[in-house]
Order: sequence, then C-alpha cells, then structure tokens
Amino acid sequence: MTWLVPLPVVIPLVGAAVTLLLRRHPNLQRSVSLLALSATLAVAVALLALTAGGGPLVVDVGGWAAPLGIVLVADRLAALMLVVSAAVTLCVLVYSIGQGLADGDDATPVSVYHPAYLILTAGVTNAFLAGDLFNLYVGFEILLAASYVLITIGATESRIRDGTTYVVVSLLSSLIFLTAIGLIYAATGTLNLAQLAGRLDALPESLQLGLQSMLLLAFGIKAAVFPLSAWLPDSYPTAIAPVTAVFAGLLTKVGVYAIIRTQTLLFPDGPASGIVLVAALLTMIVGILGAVAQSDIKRLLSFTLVSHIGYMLFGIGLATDAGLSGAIFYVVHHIIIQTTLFLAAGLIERRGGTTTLDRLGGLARLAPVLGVLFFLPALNLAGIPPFSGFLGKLGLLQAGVAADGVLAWLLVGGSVVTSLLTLYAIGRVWNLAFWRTPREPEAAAASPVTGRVLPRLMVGATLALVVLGTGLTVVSGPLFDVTSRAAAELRDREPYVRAVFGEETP
Amino acid sequence: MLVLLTVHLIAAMLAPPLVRWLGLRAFSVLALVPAAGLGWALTHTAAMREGRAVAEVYPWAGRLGLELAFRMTTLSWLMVLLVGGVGALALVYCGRYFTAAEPGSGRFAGVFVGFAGAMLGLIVSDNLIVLYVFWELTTVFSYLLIGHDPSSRAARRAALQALIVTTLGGLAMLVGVIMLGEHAGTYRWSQVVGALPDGGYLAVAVILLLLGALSKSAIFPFSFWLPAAMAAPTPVSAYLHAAAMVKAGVFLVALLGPALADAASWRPTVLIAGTVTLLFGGWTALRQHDLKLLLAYGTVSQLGLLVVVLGAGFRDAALAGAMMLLAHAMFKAALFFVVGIIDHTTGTRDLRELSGLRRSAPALWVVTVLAAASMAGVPPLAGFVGKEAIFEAFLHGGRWEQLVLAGVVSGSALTVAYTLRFLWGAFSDKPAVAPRTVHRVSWAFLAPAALLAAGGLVAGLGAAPLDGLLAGYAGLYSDEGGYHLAVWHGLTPALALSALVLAAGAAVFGLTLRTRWWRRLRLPMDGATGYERSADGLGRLAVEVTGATQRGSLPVYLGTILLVLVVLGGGALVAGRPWPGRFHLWDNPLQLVPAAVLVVAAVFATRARRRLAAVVLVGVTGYATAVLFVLHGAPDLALTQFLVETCTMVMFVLVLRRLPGHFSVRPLVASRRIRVAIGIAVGAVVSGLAYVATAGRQATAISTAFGEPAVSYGGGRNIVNVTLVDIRAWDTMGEISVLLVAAIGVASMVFGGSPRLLRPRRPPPPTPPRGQVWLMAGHTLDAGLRSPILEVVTRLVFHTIVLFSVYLLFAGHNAPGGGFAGGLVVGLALVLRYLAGGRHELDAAAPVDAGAVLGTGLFIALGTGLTAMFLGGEVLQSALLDWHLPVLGHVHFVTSTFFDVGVYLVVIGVILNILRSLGAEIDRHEQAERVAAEARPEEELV
Amino acid sequence: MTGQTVADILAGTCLISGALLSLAAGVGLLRFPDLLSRMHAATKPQVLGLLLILAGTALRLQNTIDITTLVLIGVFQLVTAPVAAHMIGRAVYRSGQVRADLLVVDELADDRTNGGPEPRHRSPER
Amino acid sequence: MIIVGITVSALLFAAVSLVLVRIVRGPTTLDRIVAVDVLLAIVVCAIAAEAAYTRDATSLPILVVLSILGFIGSVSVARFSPRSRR
Amino acid sequence: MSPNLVLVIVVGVLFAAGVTLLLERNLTRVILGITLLGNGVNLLILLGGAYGGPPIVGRTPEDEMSDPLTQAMILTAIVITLGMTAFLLAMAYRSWLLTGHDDVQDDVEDRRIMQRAERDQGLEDEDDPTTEGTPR
Amino acid sequence: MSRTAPATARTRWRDRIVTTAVLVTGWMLLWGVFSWANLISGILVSAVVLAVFPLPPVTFAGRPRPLGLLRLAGRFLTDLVAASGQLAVLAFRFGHQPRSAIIRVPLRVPSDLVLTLTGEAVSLVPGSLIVDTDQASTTLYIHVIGVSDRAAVEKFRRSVYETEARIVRAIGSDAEISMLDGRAPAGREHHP
Ligand code: NA
Ligand code: NA
Repeated sequence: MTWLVPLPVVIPLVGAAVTLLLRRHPNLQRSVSLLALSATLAVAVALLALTAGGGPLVVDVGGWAAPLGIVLVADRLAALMLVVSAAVTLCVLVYSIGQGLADGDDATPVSVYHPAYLILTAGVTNAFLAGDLFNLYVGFEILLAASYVLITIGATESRIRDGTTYVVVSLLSSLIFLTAIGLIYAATGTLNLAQLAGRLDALPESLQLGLQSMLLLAFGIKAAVFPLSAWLPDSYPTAIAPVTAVFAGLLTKVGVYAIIRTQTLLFPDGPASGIVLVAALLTMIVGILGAVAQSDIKRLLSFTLVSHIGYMLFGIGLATDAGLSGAIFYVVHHIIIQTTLFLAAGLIERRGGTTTLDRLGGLARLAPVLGVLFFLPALNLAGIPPFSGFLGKLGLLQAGVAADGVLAWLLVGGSVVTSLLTLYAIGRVWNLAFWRTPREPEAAAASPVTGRVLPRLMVGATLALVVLGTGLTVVSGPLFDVTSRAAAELRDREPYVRAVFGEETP
Repeated sequence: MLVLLTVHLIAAMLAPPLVRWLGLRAFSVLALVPAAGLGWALTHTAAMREGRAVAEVYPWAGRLGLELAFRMTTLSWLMVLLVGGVGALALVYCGRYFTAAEPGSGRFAGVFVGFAGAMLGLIVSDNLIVLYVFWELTTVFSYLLIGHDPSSRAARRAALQALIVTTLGGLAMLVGVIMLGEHAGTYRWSQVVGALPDGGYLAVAVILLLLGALSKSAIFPFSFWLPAAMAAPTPVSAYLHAAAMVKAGVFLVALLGPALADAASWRPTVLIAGTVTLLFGGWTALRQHDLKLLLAYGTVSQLGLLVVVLGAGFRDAALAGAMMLLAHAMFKAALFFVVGIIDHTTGTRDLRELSGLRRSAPALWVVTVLAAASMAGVPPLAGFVGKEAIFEAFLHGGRWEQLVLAGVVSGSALTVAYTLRFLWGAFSDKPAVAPRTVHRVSWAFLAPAALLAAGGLVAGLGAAPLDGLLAGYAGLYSDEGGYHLAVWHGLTPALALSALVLAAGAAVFGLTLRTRWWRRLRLPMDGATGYERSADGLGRLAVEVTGATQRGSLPVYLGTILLVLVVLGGGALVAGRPWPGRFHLWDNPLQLVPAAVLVVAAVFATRARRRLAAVVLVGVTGYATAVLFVLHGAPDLALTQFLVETCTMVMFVLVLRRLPGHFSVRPLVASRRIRVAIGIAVGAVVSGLAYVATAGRQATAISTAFGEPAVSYGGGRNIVNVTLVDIRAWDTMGEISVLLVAAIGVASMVFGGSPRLLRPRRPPPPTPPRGQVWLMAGHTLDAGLRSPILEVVTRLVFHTIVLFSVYLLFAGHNAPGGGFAGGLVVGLALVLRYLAGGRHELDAAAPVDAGAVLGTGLFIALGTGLTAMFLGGEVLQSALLDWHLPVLGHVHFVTSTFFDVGVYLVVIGVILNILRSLGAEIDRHEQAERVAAEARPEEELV
Repeated sequence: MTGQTVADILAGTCLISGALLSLAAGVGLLRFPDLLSRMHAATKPQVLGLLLILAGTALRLQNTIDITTLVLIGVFQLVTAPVAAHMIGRAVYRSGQVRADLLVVDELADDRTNGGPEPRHRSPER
Repeated sequence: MIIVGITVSALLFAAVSLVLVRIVRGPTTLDRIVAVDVLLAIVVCAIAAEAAYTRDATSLPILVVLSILGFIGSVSVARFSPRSRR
Repeated sequence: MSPNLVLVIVVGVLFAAGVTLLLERNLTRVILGITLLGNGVNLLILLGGAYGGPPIVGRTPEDEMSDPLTQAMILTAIVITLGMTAFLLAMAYRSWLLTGHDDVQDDVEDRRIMQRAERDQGLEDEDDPTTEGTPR
Repeated sequence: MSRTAPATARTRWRDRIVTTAVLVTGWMLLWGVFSWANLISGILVSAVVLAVFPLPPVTFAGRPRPLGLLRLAGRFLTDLVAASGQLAVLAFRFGHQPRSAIIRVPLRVPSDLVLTLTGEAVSLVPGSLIVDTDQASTTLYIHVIGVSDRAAVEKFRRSVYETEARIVRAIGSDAEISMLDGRAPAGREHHP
C-alpha cells in the first residue's frame, strides 16, 4: 500500500492545476477543491490505519533507492499529522466557500484562492512526509509561498503592511533553513534523514550543536518560539478569517513537527534540550502575558497561539516518551482548537462588525449559536477538563512531574500559570464580547460585512471543528495510544531507519 | 453511577427546549434528575451501614491513568444525598422564583442541571483526575450561573473572579494530584492511599491539594469570591454556595484527611486557614445590611468551621464534621431560599428597609426561625448536635486543639450573633421603617425551605441512627475516638460551651445594635483587595513585557532572530575550538577575480542611495556568483543564474520605474552602525560554521554514486539535470509549485481590487497600419517609446530565441540546459516582445490565460509522476525508450523529458504572469493616472 | 612547428588581443568624459574583442559541434549588442546626459526643436 | 598556453576592476548599465577564454544565452529610464 | 573535506552585506538584502560539495566531477528566490500604490501597548461602565 | 519590402519556407551535427514554434548577393579593426578629451530593414552609435566620437551612406539598389 504515500501531496497539486484551468467556472473550482481535500483526508486516514498496524511506510520516489533519491516516509507521527491537517484544511475550505470567497475579482488574470490554498495543503503534507532534509525545505517553501499569497489576498493596506512582516521574516527563516542544510550537507554529504541520523552522530559535539541550533532557529521562527515569535501576532490577524485560521492552526505546527522530527531523529541526545526547555518557558509566559495585554480578539488569540507553542516545546524538551507523546497530542489538539477559534473569531467579526473588545458586546444574546461555537473551543484552549486541551496539558504535566528536574518543575509551574492566564484572557473576551451590553446595539447592522444571519456553511464548518475538537476527548484513549507509540517510535529511531534502508543500515 | 451522570448530561442538554416547551413547569420535571441521585443513594443506605463501597470502572485514556472510576463510600453517600436533595428542591424553587418572562431561563436550567451532574461526578469519582475534571466543570458551570444576568457589570466581574480564583486553586490541586499519582503509578484514590510518598515531596503535594480545596470553599485568603458571587440568582446561591460547590473543597478535605492529615503541611494549613475564616466570616457577616450578603459571609464562616473540623485529623472531629456538613447544607439552603422569597415578594433584601414581615408572613417566619436556630446551634436541631460533637472532640485534644477550640467557640458565638441579626433584620418591626406587606407566599414557593428546615429538626432528633451511618466515614481514622452523636449527652462541658456560645452571641448582637465603633474594625488587607491588586499587577506586567518584546518593528524582529543566530552559532563555534586546520586558499586562482568583484559590489550595494544603483550592484554580485559557478564546474547553475539575473533585473526595472529614484529615508548613523555590526557578526558566524562544517566532513557524498545510474537508470549524462528531473524530481515538482504560486501572488498583488484603480473599459487597440509591420501590436505603443531598430531585431530574433529554448529543453539531459533554463529563455523572449511592442504586444504574443499555461505545465509534470504509478512504478519513475527507426537511426528517449516539459511550461507561465502583472498592468495603472491627471490639469504631476 | 602549435599560437594571439581590447574598454569607460563617449568604449569587448576570443576558442576546440555554437554566439552578439547600445544611447540623449560642449554639431537637437525631419512618402515596392 | 592563460586573466581582471569602478561611481543609472553591459561582455570573453584554455566546451550554452539575451536587461532599463519618452 | 577559504570569505561578506540591507526599513533594500543572502547561501551550499569539472558523464571523469547534488539544490534555490523576488517586488509596488512609499511601517497596536508601558499604565479596563450600553 | 503588396499564397509560402529554413539552420548549428533526425526534428520544432508564436509575415523582397555580402563583410571587418584600434589609442591617451558630434543621416532607401541593418553596422563599429531614429523619414541620428571638425562630420556622413549602399547591394532588391544612385536623400538637407 505504499502507493498511497505520495498521494496527500499529489492530489492537492492536481487539484491546484485543475482549478487553475477552471478559472471561469467557480462552481466547478469549488467542487474540485472539496474533492481534492476530501480525497486527501481519506488517504490520510488510510495511512494512519496502515501505520498504526505496521511500521512506517516508505516510498523511494522515482524508484531511486535511499539514500540516492528522495524518500517519503509515513510513520505514525506523519500519518497522524496528515489526518489532522487534512481534516482542518477541509473544514476551513468549506468555511471559506461559505464566506463567499469566490475568486470574484474578474480583473485578476489567474485564479488565486483555490490554487494557492491547495498548494498550501500540498506543502504541509509534503513537509510531514519528507524523509529528506532538502525535501523538507521544499515542502516548507511550498507552504510558505502559498501562505504569502493567501495572507495578502485582497492586498489592502493593512494586509500589505502586516503581510510584509510575515513574508520577510519567513524568508529569513527559509534562508536560515537553507543555510543549515548547506552546512549539514557539507559536514555529512547526505540529505537523507535516516542516513543523517547515523552520520551526524559521528560529528564532533560542538559541530552537532551548531547544526542543530541552525535548524532549531529556522523551525523556531516558523513555530513562533520566543524570542523568534514577535512577527506572528503582527501578521496573522489581518488576513481573512479562514486564512488566519488555517495559518494559526496548522502552519506553526509544521514548524513544531519539524522540530520534533529533527530533534528525535537527528539530534536525540544533543545538549540543546535545555535550550528548548528555557525557550518553552519563555514562550509560554511572554506569549500569554501578550494575550492578556491585547484588546482585540484575533490578536489575543494570536498571542495564545504563541504561548501554547511553549507547551509543545515543553514536551519536546523533556525528551522522554511521555513528554513527546504529550507534545504530539497537544499539537493535534492545538491545530484543531486554534483553527476553530479563529473561525469563530471570523464569525464574530461578521456578526459584530469588529473583533475589537471595546466595541463588541451582547453576542451571547444576539447570536447564541456563535456563543457556543466560541465558548467550547475557548474553554478547550484554556485547558478546562474534560476537553482535549486539558488532556494534552495533563500528559505534559505528568511527563514534567515524572522527569523531576529543575527546569521540568519550572515548566510545570509555567504551564499552570499559562493555563490560568489563558482562562483569564478568554474569560475577558467572553465577558466583554458576549456578556456585556453593547454600547451601540445597532452598530453591528451598520457595517457592510456584517449580517444578522451567519452563512450556514461558515457556521457548519465551525461547528464541525467544534465537534471534532470536543470529540478528541472521547477518542483520547486511542489517540494517546497512537501518540505514545509514535513517541516511542521516534525515540527509538531504529524503526524509521530500518524502514528507509531495509535491513542493512549504511 | 455513569448512568446517573449521563442522565444529568442529557437532561442538561434537553433543558433549554424543555423550558421553551413547558415553561416554568419544566423546572419541576428537571428536579426529578437530582432527585434520582438522591433516590439512588438512598437505595445504597444499607451498603453504607455495612461499610461497603459501591464502585464502577470504565476505560478512558489509560495512558494518562485516566479511567472513569467511581466509588461511593460513606462520605460520598452523604454528599450525594445533599447534592441531590438540595438540588431537586432548588429546581422546584426555581420554578416559582423565576417569572415566565425571565430571559435565558432555559439556558439557566441546563447549566443548573449540568452543574448538579458535575457535582455528583466530583463526589463519586475515585480517580483523582476524573475528580479534577468534575471539579473544574463545577467551576465553569458556576461561572455561567453567576453571570446569569450578564448585563450587570458586577455579575460579570464576580463570575470571572470566581472562575479565576477557583481555577487557580484547581490547577495547584491538579499538580498535587499528579505528584501523588505519578509517585503511586495510579490515580485511583483508593489505591493511591496505599502508595503515598513522604517527606518534602508529600508536604508540597499536600499544600497544592489544599490550595485547591481551600480556594473552592472560599477559605481565607480566597474568601472574597463567594460574597461577590452573590450576584447570582438566589436559587443558585442556595445551591452552589450553600450545598454544593463550596462544599467541594470541604469534601476534598474530608476525603483526603484520613490519608494525608499526618503530612507535615496538612494541619497547620487547614487549622489556621479554617479558624481565621471562621472568625473573619462571622465578624464580617455582622456588618452586612444585605440579607444575602449576610448569609454569604455566614457561609464563609461556616465553611471555615467545616474545614477545621474535617481537616483536624482525628476520628471524633471527623464524625462531628460529617454531622455539621449535613446540618449546614440544610439550614443554609433553607435560609437562602427564604431570602429569595423575601427579595421576590418585597423587592428588597436590605434589612434597613424590611419591617413587619413577621406578621404579614407568619409561615415564613416559622420556617426561618427553625432553620436559623439550627444554624445558631439551638437544641435539639441538627446544628446543635454538630456543634456539640465539635466541642466535645476538641475538648479532649492537645494544646493545638485547645487553641482551635477557643477559635471555634468564638466563631460559634459570632454565628449566633449574625443569626440574630438575620432574624431581627428580616422580620422585626422597625419603628422608622414602613412595614412591608407580603402578599401570599405560595406553599410551593415556601415548601423547599420548609422541608429543609424540618430536615434540620429530623436530623437533630435522629442523631443516633445517623451516628451509625456517619461513623463509617469517621472510622477511616485509626485513632481511638469513641464519640457518638446524640441530642442529649447529659450535662457535659460541651453543653456548657453551647450555652456559653448562645449567651455570648446574644450579647454580641445586642452590642452591635447599640454601638457603632466595631464597624471600623476590618482586616488591613482582605483577599478582594489582593485579587484586585494582582489583576492590576498582572495588567502592568503584561503591558510591560509585551511592550518590551513586541516592538512592532520588522527590523527589530529580524535583528532579534539574527542575534539569536549569532549567539547560538557563535556559541557552538566557540565550544568547538580549536578549529580544524586543514583548508586551501582556492580551488582555482581564477576564483579570486569574481570573488573580488562580488565583495566590492556587495559592500557598495549596502551603501547605494539610488534604488537602481543598488539593484545594479546586487545584480553584479549575481553575475559574479554565476562566474564562480562556471569555475566550480557548475555550468547548469551558471546558465540558470544568468537567466535569473536578467529576469530579476527586468522585474526590478518594471517596478522601480514607478518608485522614486532615491531611497526615501537616509538611515541614521547610529542605527546603521548597529545594522552593520549585526551583519558582520552574522557573516562571521556563518563563515565560521561553513568552515567548520566543511572541514568536519569525513563521509563521502551520496552524489558520488549518481554517475552510473544517471546514465543507466536516468537515461542522461548531465547528472545535474538527471538529478532535477529524475533523482530528485519530487523536489522539482515542489519547486515549480512554489514558482507557480508566487506568480499567482504577483497577479493577486498587482491586480487586487482597489477603488482608485477601478478599471475603465479596455479601449480597443488602434488598428494596425497597412503594410509591413514587424510586430503584432507595436503600433499601439506610444510613438515616443517605439524604436524601429528594436522592433525589427525583436522580430528577427524572437523565433530563434524560442527555438533555442527548445534546444535547451531537449539537450539538457546530456548538456547544460533543461526545462528551467528553457522556460526562462522563452520568458525572456516574451519580455523582449513586451519591451519592443508594449502590453498589447505581450497579449498578442501569448494570447492565452497565464493560469492555463501554469495549470497545464503542473498537470503534465504531475501526470508524468502519476502515469508511472499507474504503470506499476514508483511515483515519478522514468522509463528509457530506445528505438531504431528508418532514416532517423537510433532514437533515445527518456520519459522524464515529459516532466521537464511540464517544468518548461510552468516557468513560461510564471514569467508571462509576472510580465502581465508587473509590466502590462502597471502600464495600465500609469496610463490611468496620466488620463486622470490630464483631466485635472491644475494638478502637477511630478 | 606542428599544426597544433600554430593553432595554439594563433589562438593565444587572438585571446590576448581580445583581452587587451577589454582592458581598453575598461579604461575608456573610466576615462571618457561623458556617457555617450563611454558607450563607444563599451563597444569594443562587445564586438571585436569577443570575435577575437571566439576565434581563439574555435582554434583551440577544433571540432564542428563546438564551432557551430561559437558561430551562433558571434552572430547573436552582433545582432543584439547594437540594439542595447541604441536604446541606452537614446535614453542618454533624451535624459539630457550629453555634454553639449564636447559636440561639434548636434543635428538631432536641431531637428527636435524644428519638429523633426519631414516624413517621406515611401513608394510601394513590387 | 599557461602564459596566455595568465596574461588573459590579468588583463580581464584589470578590465573588470575598471568597469567595477564605473559601476560603483555611476553617477547615473545609465552609466552603470553601460558598465554592466561591458562587464557582461567581459564575462563572455572570460568564459570563452576559459573554454579555450581547458578545451572544454561545456559552458558554451551559457555564452549563447548571454549573447542572445544579455541585452534585455539594458534594454529594459533604457526603455523605462525616466524621461526617455520623447 | 578541506574548505576553500576564498569561498568561505565570500559567503561571509554576502551574509554581512545581505543582513545589513535586510535590517533596513525600505522594502526595496530588504529585497536586495534577501537577494544577496540568497547568493550567499547558494555559494555556501556550493562550498559544501566537491570541486571539479562539470558533472556530465563522458566529459569529466567521475572522480573529478563537482558535486551534482549541491548543484541541484542550488538550482532549486535560485528558482525559488526568483519567485520570491517577484512576489516581494509586487508587494513593494502595491505598498507604494496604496501608501506612496515602500517603507515597512511599525505595527499600530504594538505601538499602543508600548506607549502604555512607557507611561507605566496597566491594561485598559474595557469593562468600564462608561463603555457599556444600557441594559435591556 | 512592400507595405501594400497583397500577400499571395505563393509569397506566403515563400516567406514561411525562408523563415523555417533560417530556424532549421539555427537548430542544426545548435546541435552542431548534421543528421536526418536533427533535420526532421528541426523542421518539426520550427513549425511548432512558428505556429505557437505567430508574427506578421516579413516579406523579404530582395535576394542575397554573395559578392555584395562578401564586400560588406570584408569592409565591416576592416572598419571594425581600425576603429577599435583608434578608440583604444584614444582611451589610453591621457589628458585628451575627445570631441564628438551627433549627425543626422537620412537614408536613401525607405526601409526599416535597411535602417536597422545600417544602424547595426554603424553601431558595431566602435566610435559611432545610434542615438535616435526617425522611422517616417528613415533617418539615423548617430553619435560619433573623435570628430574634431565639420569636415570630419561630412566624412562620416559619407561613410554611412557607403555602408547603406553596401548593405542594399548585398541583400536588397533591384528597386532598392536603383534608389541608391542619383537620388538625393529626402528630407531637409543638413544645415550649413
Ligand atoms: Na553545438
Ligand atoms: Na559602435
């Protein structure tokens, strides 16, 4: 069944090609996009089922056996990430279709949204499947290039300003990544991750540290790790809601995924885990303090996004099975929840005309459904049990307590404080936007983008994600089984390497 | 128990529609749900009497030690009775308390039932994490209940405050739970007790657990949230703040006490915090004018008492505590109901405005007196039995217990005093106040309170049978206490203390009526101020930290990232000394020439003040790089680099033609120095890393094995090209996606809608002149821009250039070239057409949708990959086809050429799209502006 | 002297001459007083210098496959270099970067002030 | 042939240096563009000379590219140079 | 493998110059900085591969070939940089079109918070009764 | 080089064949090897290129004359060498500021192709370059360096006419050649 492995990349790309050709048929375009992402989801689910049973699935692209060619590897982690990302991108696509985000500007001589969105998806899936360092870079480039287009869609003044920050910072991170690849190739003569695992071990420790820190830096920017994170709250909130949502949910996690992959496979015993833990703590605390200081929902959510990246780093930095498992679970949870919240924020903007707290009010009464769509994921984000945010945090706290180091204890404390402040921040949002009586009750009706009735597709897509996020609680048992086995597989390294090279390891 | 919980959940979700359907009657229906809990517990009375636990276990997330493990023992049984009973009564009461027009009553009912379910779950959980789950759920539901009327600012703030404070404690408790669980290897309390840690670890865990318990039960210093939460509707107060939620903390103390009371940190925490709360709450209650607040502070005080007693850590105290727990739930809920009735019928709860109620509502008066007497500890009511047991238990303790006893006695006296204040305030005739008349307090409205008040009497009189049940809990302590609950123990010291308490309380009440000085006695800083200060401090901290880290400036962000690079990379370099000594100056001395050019151009590029000058200098570095490629044996790179450099130059020119010639801002010297310093540091670190990494290479590169298979398997001699279209075709596929999407982005950016640029109808291009024309639309270009020489040469070389691109495409497999280079060459040919003939010429040269070219190209490239899969190979696998044909001889073909054709088309589409956007569309903008400027001649165009 | 040596000597001469012309171009580019003059200096390596070097290369490579390519390079260069020079020269003149004091005559300036030369009716051919 | 190689390299290096001075100095964009054109011509000479020296024709396609497309950059600058409109 | 010092230095200079430009406010300069950095990275990758003749079978003996894999990587990088440059230039143009300049501006919301920090203020109290409408 | 001649099917075919032949020649030169495969593929590729990118037909009225071509090439090369030498000397003559002139040369043959080719030939020779053209009057404006006086100006103008003549005699039609003799260039005469 290895033929399934390339499909999560190929299908969206085919979709992109077709939607480019269908510029004049918006309805068909939408169908193609939906079809492509649904198919991707189906393939991802199949891959997860296959990898959960057996070992990693490996494809030598073009028949060029490793290490000569590029390998695509679907192990448990990759398959899990594929499923989640496919589900989320599909929901967001539905939402954006609901938003009436057709490629309406007839003047633009090419279609923009659908191809860019599908290519973004392909980039994400490629990054998850890459078994080759340079191909990982290419995956990143695909998703980044598409993200540049999506974040500036509409090209308004603020989107250009904020988009510039995003684009330039991302370009710098790409350059750093490429530099790291150049250095790693210079030192090892290979790009194959499985082979690198062996060859990097042979290098002097300081050189390993240098290479590792360059990779960490590149991925840390994308994952928005403090102090590399300040660009994120300045850039994400301005984009259109579905774009912000999918970026916030997914793109940062690709960075986290890359950190997990390289930390475990390439530098398992490196001295950098201390750095990771310190960064985790700072990211949590500085991020959540930023959220507390905000007075706009989207910006506030962006800061919580940064802050909660700290949780994932916490688990990665612990470098134990439990920690890694918790981190992976948290990644899954956070992709879904953060996306949901930004979609809900989009609905808030549509209903209330703004996302600025001091101009919103009374939404709980005006739009009770919206209230539910925001409240549940918000509680989930704040780690209120029994939601997945709590379960992820629980896994991490258990791992931290079990690790029993000074940094680990500090992080346990930091996690708790972050959780509380997250609750405080979203509690403020709820109090102001949903409970307080609005200052100008009819202001909402005045704005052109707002409507008394929220488009059904948008609500439906958000609801689907809310259900998905809540459903994580129900399936948390099996899910934690998967993440634990994925973590064990990662930490072992052996299954991955063996899957790529067969029995004889080069 | 899972069934019960599920019933609660379903009922909670059905409540809103039910209320919409049945109106207020729905509340009575819903009351059946908590009542079912009560009934269910009662069926297990026998088991409790026999000391058997009722247990159920369901799996959840085993990896986390999470399982739905439920276990009902005596303590939980008692709590289930209280929660179920009071819950059912509160719901019945709600049906009268609310009016049909009350907004959100459906939601309220749902949340209320949900809360009852959460409370039930909390009580019966054996798994500590599941307990925490329900614990937090009660917090959230109480948040929603307190904020039931969100238009009140006080309610909103109180709700948030309660949420934050109890969650703070809850999180601490969670960490404590995890500490115990990780140590024990299980989270089932019934098993954890057998595997407790010791020493400092245990002490810390206990403190954390108690933080949770104390904050939940509004114990000092967390007391402040409870009175503030009185913003909630009264049934809520009666339920949450008398019977249920606040009892969760007490429950936890009672649950953990038997196992943890001997931990070093347990008793000091519990006894001190409890006693302080008891006194503080009682004292503050005396000062209240609002009946509800009076009761709230009374509750705080009583909770302090319960914590002290249940946390004291020995059998008799535990027994007394259990009795007190029962008594308190009944009398306090009853009194809250009473307040609600008063509020509802008179419209006020201010005891300064209430007068004459005793006469106008005699039934209410009787019920109130009965409940209040229990609270004050008047025999033979349940409160009295509890108090007696407490006094008795502590009378026989050591010095600590004696001290606590003093506190308890004082606190009980205060209780008596505020009880009297309550009765006096609500019911007495006050000369200065007009008497309030109460119309018809319906029996149904009063019934819940009456039932509970009567319950106090029943429990008091039935103390002896209760003793048999509650002893099951007290027996968890292994000490030798032998006290039994009873209404009458004879003339004991405890009885004397009870009498003393009643007398002292009456005296204090009398004193407070007459004097005012005592009102000035307050705690120097209470928790509420602490909370406000913490919130303000948090705000300040958040603003300071955010202001310091979130500068909003792109250069600062980039600089930070680069500094991290310098620190991490530099650190690794420093750690790696001494550096390897083997290096060579150059591979080829000729490298010095382009290297020198490159260095000079790069340095001057940073200093250029004209845009195009900088562009040219950067372009020179590109050319120099290309030459370095040539010298390094990389002709494909050089070829592509030259083409890309030319394309880049054209793109810059197309954009910069519209921008001012000079850079707008002259950078400040200081900031320039910083930039240069960071630049040099980054350059040094990267150089260093490059040096060390290269010198560190031991292994042979994998690419040394490319040669033979490139020919035999990839079918080409140019290994770089085979790498691109075959070995690493997957990368190339990604790369063309990048290009494609970037081109889309360029169009999106330039064509993006903007009112200023609303396009006029495209004027038809002028008809071409008859006779010899060189280009399709050269005549449409402004005469001043045309050049016959350029047009003629373009006409003559255009096809040749395209032909050359095809050559590169096909020759690429064996010589420098390939799809990229070929596509770029066609792109530049189109550039030439555009330069010579303007935008209409571009349209004429490529009268196709750029998107179609892009899509087709991508499709072909992907199609190659998929076809290979359908034919049973791996994705993007290529096949070698060799034919012998007449005339042509040997024909050798590799299917990866198709892939390269896809690349070729995508690159053409990209350049075409860029040219349409940065060239043609910007032309149009320019033209539109010129037309607009001509329309308004007074405006000077610069 | 073998044919090979003769070819090498010839090639060497061509190469060195071409390089010399390039140097002269560099000097002219730096020294000539105004832009149009400097442009004349630029022409040398673009035309004769290149042709010489291509000839030298041809003498060294000595096989058809490569020599045909060299011929193409030469032809392309001869066709395209003047176009660039013309376009730049035109831009230079129009942007006024001409030192009038160094001009003996400027008949273009005359025509521009007089409205350009008369258009001429071109007789149809054939 | 070594002497030829060294001489040619030295001459071209000197030429490139002078051209570079013009590129840096300007003063106008057109000055720089003219200089870049010369630079490209010198690059073509250099690559051809290198091919001659090593007797390796691999880099000839580069020269084809430069000879047939190298002028497009300058033409675009000239075409959009300010006030080049008559 | 022994590093080539000339290339090492060139890489360093390109990074230094590129970063200097990248840290400017002006988008055109930023783009140029990225171009310089791109060249620098490409040369860095080149440095990490073997030096030799063109990797074309038949023209160069296999053990004298330069590393084809680094070249494939660089080629990919060159082309990606081309796409990015085009996009950034379009952005610069758009910025100019909308604002009249291509300087990257600071974030307004961040500035607001920084000003509050400078004035030692805490959070704004959005739940201020004055900002509230009249209840139903 | 007609502008009005109706494009008959025959001339269209002729034009196409000429163009294709030129392209196929280029193709063969690129590959550097004559083979049937190259010839056939060249024809195919040329046909595709011409079909995908149509351009207005160029009606080439003249015919190549070997002798004229040879004369043109020879003279061009000598001019090239001489001028390059002169200019090199000029470059190295320190302390000397060469003077120059911008000269109007209205060509006698009213054809864009002749204009272009003459312009190219003039440009290729160091020391002269086209600063502007006037298409309507087929006029070249040439900047010439190293002219110190009027006489030199006139000498140069004559040399341009000679170049024009050589080009027309190499590739022009009989009608065009006839225009070279006796007919004074149209347009205003140069100023005294
Ligand atoms: Na050839
Ligand atoms: Na010339």
